[in-house]
Amino acid sequence: MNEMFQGILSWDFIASGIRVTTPILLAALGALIAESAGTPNIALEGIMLISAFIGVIVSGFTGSLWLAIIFGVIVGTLMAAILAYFALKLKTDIILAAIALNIFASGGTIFFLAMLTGDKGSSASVNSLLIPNVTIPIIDKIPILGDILSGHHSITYVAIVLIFVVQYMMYKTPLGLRIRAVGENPDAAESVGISVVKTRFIALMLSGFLASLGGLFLSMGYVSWFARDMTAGRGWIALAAQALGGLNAFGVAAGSFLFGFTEAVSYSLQIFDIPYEFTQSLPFIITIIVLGIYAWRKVKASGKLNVSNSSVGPTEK
Amino acid sequence: MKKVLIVILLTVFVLSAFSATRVLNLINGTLGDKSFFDSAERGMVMVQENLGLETKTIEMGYNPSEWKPTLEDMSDSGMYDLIVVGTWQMVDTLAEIAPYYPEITYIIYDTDMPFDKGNLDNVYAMTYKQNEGSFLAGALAAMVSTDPDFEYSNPDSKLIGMLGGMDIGVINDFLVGYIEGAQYVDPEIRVTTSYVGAWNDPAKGKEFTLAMYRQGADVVFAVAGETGNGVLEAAKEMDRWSIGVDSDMQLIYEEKDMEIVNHMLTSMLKNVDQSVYRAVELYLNDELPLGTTEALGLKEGAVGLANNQYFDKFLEENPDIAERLDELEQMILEGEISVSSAFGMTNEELNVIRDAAK
Amino acid sequence: MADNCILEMKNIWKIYPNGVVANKDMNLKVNKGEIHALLGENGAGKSTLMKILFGIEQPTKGEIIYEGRQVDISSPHKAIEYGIGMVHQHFMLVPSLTVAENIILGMEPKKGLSIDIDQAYRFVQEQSDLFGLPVPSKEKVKDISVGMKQRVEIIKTLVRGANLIILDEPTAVLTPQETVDLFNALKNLTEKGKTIIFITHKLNEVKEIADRITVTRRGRVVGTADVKDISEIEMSKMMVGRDVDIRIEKEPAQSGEKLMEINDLEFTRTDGVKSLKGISFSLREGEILGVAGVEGNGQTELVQIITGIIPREKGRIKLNQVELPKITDPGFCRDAGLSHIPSDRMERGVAADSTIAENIISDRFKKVPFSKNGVIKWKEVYGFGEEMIKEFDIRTDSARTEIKMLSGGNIQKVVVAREFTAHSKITIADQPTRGIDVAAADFIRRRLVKERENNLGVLLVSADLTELLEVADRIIVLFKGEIVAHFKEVKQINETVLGEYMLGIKRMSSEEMGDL
Amino acid sequence: MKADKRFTLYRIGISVGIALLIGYIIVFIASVPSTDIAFMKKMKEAFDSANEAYKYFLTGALVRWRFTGAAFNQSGFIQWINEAVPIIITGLAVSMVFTAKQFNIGAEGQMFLGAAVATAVAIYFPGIPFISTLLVILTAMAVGAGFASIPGFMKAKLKASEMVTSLMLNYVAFFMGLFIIKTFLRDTEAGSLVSLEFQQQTMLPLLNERYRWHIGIFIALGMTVLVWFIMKKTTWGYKVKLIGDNIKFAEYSGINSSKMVFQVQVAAGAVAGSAGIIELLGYHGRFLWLYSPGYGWDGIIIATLARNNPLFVPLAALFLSYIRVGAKIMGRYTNIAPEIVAILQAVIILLVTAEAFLAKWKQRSINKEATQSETNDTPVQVGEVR
Repeated sequence: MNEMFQGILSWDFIASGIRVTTPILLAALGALIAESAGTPNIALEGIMLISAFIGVIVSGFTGSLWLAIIFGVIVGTLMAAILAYFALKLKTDIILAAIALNIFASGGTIFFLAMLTGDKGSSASVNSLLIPNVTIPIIDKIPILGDILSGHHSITYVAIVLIFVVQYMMYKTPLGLRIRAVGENPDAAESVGISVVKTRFIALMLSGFLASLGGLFLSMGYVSWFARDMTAGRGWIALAAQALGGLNAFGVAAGSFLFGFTEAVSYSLQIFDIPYEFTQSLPFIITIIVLGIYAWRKVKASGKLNVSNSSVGPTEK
Repeated sequence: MKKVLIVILLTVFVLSAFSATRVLNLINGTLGDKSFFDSAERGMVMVQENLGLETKTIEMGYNPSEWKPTLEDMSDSGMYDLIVVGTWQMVDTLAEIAPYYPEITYIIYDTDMPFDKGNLDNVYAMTYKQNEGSFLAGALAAMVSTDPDFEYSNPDSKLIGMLGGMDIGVINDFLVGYIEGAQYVDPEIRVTTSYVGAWNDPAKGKEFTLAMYRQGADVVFAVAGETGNGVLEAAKEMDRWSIGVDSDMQLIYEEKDMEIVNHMLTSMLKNVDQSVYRAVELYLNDELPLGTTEALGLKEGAVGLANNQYFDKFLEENPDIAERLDELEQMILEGEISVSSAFGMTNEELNVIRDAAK
Repeated sequence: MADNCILEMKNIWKIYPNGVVANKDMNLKVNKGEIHALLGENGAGKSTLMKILFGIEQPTKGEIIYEGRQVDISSPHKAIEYGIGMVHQHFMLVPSLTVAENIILGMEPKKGLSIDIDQAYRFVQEQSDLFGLPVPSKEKVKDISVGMKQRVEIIKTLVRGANLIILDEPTAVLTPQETVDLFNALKNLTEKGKTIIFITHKLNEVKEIADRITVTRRGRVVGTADVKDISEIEMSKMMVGRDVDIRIEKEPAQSGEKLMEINDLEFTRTDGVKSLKGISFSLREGEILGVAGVEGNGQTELVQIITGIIPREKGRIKLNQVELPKITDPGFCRDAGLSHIPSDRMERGVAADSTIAENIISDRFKKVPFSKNGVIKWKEVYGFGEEMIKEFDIRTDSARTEIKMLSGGNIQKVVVAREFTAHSKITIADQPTRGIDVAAADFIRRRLVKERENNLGVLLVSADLTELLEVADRIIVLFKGEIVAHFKEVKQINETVLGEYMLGIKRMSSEEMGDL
Repeated sequence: MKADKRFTLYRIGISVGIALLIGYIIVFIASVPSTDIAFMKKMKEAFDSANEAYKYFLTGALVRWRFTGAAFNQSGFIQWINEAVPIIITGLAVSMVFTAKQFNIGAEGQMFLGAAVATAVAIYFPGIPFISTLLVILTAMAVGAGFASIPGFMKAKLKASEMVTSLMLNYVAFFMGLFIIKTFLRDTEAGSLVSLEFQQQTMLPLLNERYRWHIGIFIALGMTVLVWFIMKKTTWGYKVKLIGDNIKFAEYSGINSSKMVFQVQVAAGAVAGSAGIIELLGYHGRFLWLYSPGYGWDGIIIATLARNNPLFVPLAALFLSYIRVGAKIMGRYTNIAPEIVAILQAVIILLVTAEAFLAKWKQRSINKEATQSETNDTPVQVGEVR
């Protein structure tokens, strides 16, 4: 018991929570942008996976960290562009197209991993590089604050900054205004000469860009290799985090942190005799409960009970 | 004379061309775990290089529905004389299929076979006494954990850990040995255990291990296949100790990341590679005891702590630990210590052991 | 004359992916500085033609010559570049954004990376002063009136430098007074050198404002003429292709028992606006009760509450002596003997991917002969569908045709076929003829009158005042959630009188209204 | 319109063709030898081995290629049929919820948990042929239905997005299923986390003992007919279609949409719940999944390919399992990883569902039809287009 609290109360635990949150947060911010444009991106899972894979392979074969990051981001963004192309130009149902891309990512990474390294499980035989952690000079020395604020992965800091950037972009810049307009009334946007297709393309690609950063974090920071299906549902969880936070970047960040810390707690709960199946279900159960409460409050507020008036969640267009 | 020689050579050549033994290795998972399955694959490489046989490895993945059709199809293809499979998960499948192909010899490692049910005269099985090797690993972990001389240890917390891939017999066999070894050295030591529930999720392995380290564990024994790689990462990040499993992970990581190597004490070897190689060699010499299970332990050199340059250096610097380990090993070999096995234990019996170490 | 021509559309064809041919070899010539009315029934192809001009749709064949050069208008963006603007029938505004944000959308003034919002407000102020169209620039669009929304739309096109402005049925949602304002503004714009294309199917408006007209029918251009050279009768002949008997003959109402009683009904919208403030009235057997009012004054809520789509906040409703429960349940209302022609047929009136027959049985599929023991008898269903096609003159080849393949008027006939064969005592008809061709509208109005003659009750909500005056026996007027007028003798009033009450300029006392 | 259906067929055919072509190109590239030989020779070798790989891929499920020649591949054929069984069932379940336009993707969890709980019955209920088998399957269906009622309830009553909740519940179902097996049903003698063996009489009858061809395929086809009947011939199915087509219209017509949303999710959950246990009953004889086998996700692919029509579901499932078995056989005999099939699947889904793919072609033919009838001066409907 005692150790349990030691575990949770230690500052390392907070670091662990932040680490678990980082990829979810990035993908959830991506989900936010895509959702605002009225084109939910449920290919985040696959995009993260592909980027994680590309980062490892490029860094392993070229030895260049920058190339790895650049290629990881480009390929991730490209995946989103493919989704956008099929959904917007070829009129594929965006959810089915995204599911197809997720299938592609899951099987394709294994196929190419086997083709390039001979292994199907992980990239263990590739000497891939890591994106470094950042130590903030002075703050690092301050006892508790230093532990909390300093020493995280570079992408974690990028992710935190991106919360503000995304919020600023969505609510203060022309692009954000256009994305919101396109999401809320595409015809209106079209009528003033804003290309709905182009704006949604941009929004989806931005979401792909953010998710690909999350993917790079997974394979080049969180751990130092690529493993098959290593995203393990984080792209889906990001959607849930977005659903919790609505169209506000701070809300979405709060949703992501809720999820990240619940998961971190579940790791510490291992130590109890609680069966691990329960502790591992915890983050998902909490998400469902929070979603339920959130939806219930919305229902109560609107006072309408017919399904057709549904306005909760990412399937709404 | 010359002619005769040519005829003989030709005959040998032709015969060998037709009878060259082809060996197939079926992995019911994927390669790249750096421990268990990779070890089996190393055995195949040894077979190919040293015995000159043609070999092939197929990764069947983790979905059990694929295993039987694959084994069946490959047996049926008539392309292989010797088929190697592993783990308990293949027992039922093999028992069902082997009788249909008496001309093929099957080797199965890391499990027993139901030979008493008959009809399995073309199967040879090997088990490993991982509990014996783990006993030594546990003893080592306990000694390091309580010794104030080590940079990465905190002698105040008498706590060590083990990360298991799944809550199953083989893994618990490791655990029982590990606990007994640790408590043999220091009865007060406590052992915390986490099961990830997956063989291929190193990221989760890492988080679980970090939680154990946060709790105060100094040494964590990684018994989780590919997932176990997360333990090594966590040790590096938190400046604690880790112990690898199945393969000599220090040698595997020395090119990739010396920091990881430096945070490892050693690896508890389960020499699948050598035992597979040995079995193939016996087969070629017609000495393979088909229809039986051999239990391979410390005595047979199938399990034990890895003696690589890093561990040797460690033992040199800490002669008392080296001495104690030697002593324990001798006691096991001579039967003075009999390590319990998790096989055949009920859940309750197992919990008694686990709880005693909490 | 020729050099005065600003736009020429030549041999335009448009075939939609579902095979519907909307434009067949259409030609249109518009002169600079004129108000050119594009006249035609709904479904005649005039909206499609304008969508092509504005780049929303691409023509299958044909060419467009604008200001003397052949142009390829591939998107609204291109159209705006050429100086073509369009005010759509359904407003193209983003409700949660402010008026200013809606106007500057796509041409945002910037300060660094952000939008310079102060500059935006100043800009909107300047422009609205310039064209004499004041708008509340800081308010959210969802909070402003319909007339105001239209003004915002017009400013939107003007600030983008539009010289040619297309207005798609701009008066459909306006009161007579608002219409007058709009017409003044339009005349003002032509004086400033702008050219206006005005889509409508209302002949009186054409007479009032347009310089020239082009009449369309069934996807073809029938002809172009100067308005002063042509009479309304001639226009309507060109439009419909035959003489239309506009007046509907009917006997005076013989109203009987109360069919529907509404008592003190209240409703508050989610945005906090109280849209029904204690409404009480009743509907009797054998009468058509008309409900007039500018859109957004509570009619939608009234209809949706009576039909069980949204829950009421307070008040009681009795249908055929049955008290309506508080929870929403359209099925209950139907069982109580209520039919409902919804205002937006595509939203609520039909299922587009289902067949005609499937749509017609949606309220009675559980009954004999359409099903037995939970199993649908498709033979009966399609047999009935074919009958309805004949009876209601639905233009199609089979009851297995999917709804989405039909034209608007035919879709409305499907709705009407279902609702009029439900054997209900009460029919709620909410904008039953909106957006359909004259012949179909005429057909539906006559059916409504027939219902009344069968001693049934009809509640007719309509924005088309001519229709109300023609069909209804009594009319009530809704303004801001209250009944402000009640006319028992419809024949004695006209559109202007109604308009004054609809805009809240006048209001009857309860004595004047009498027994509702 | 006739053109509509015709082009749907074309689109499916062309999509499959393009996917196979892309697959071939990838296989070709993967087959280029790295040895230092002349370019043409390299190409020749790659061509040969790619052809060899595709031979196994396209025919492997039916033909056994030996040194001596080709023969019927009985085991491949049976694997093909057996593998289609669970995904036919999940495909039916998904097509039901998709018909109602509900994006419930919880079939995976329903199938897994259903199988885990039904395992208890299969182990402990006395083995009476047929009856106990039926009971086991019904248990799995009940569990699937029960589990589906959670997202169903949350959607119907709380309007919470069924997509997110059903997804989250997949994870919960997975962990709960493993927990049940581990704690209550585990075979402690076993060296892995598996359940005790099922009662012998509870197992599905076999058509072929040697390769375990079980009667699951007939159960799946039976369910197909049943689901088809329910969806196309009953008032309930009509209501489901209506809420999928236009839920506001359904409500307006007097259908209780919340109730229907709930019911269809529960009904689909019941169908999905049986997918896993049927495979266990027919093939494995015990619960042995440590990973969720993904049949629920396959159901989405199949429902999409079948355009939610229950009668097409078995065809789509058989197609999918054919290329999968082919890919696995290819993987065994060549060095091409069978995961390539995932790439093909993705391409097929993307193109089959791409409404505008080949639309120009289709439009041209529609234009032709329309202008022809115009010039012949037969009346043509004039449409208002939304």
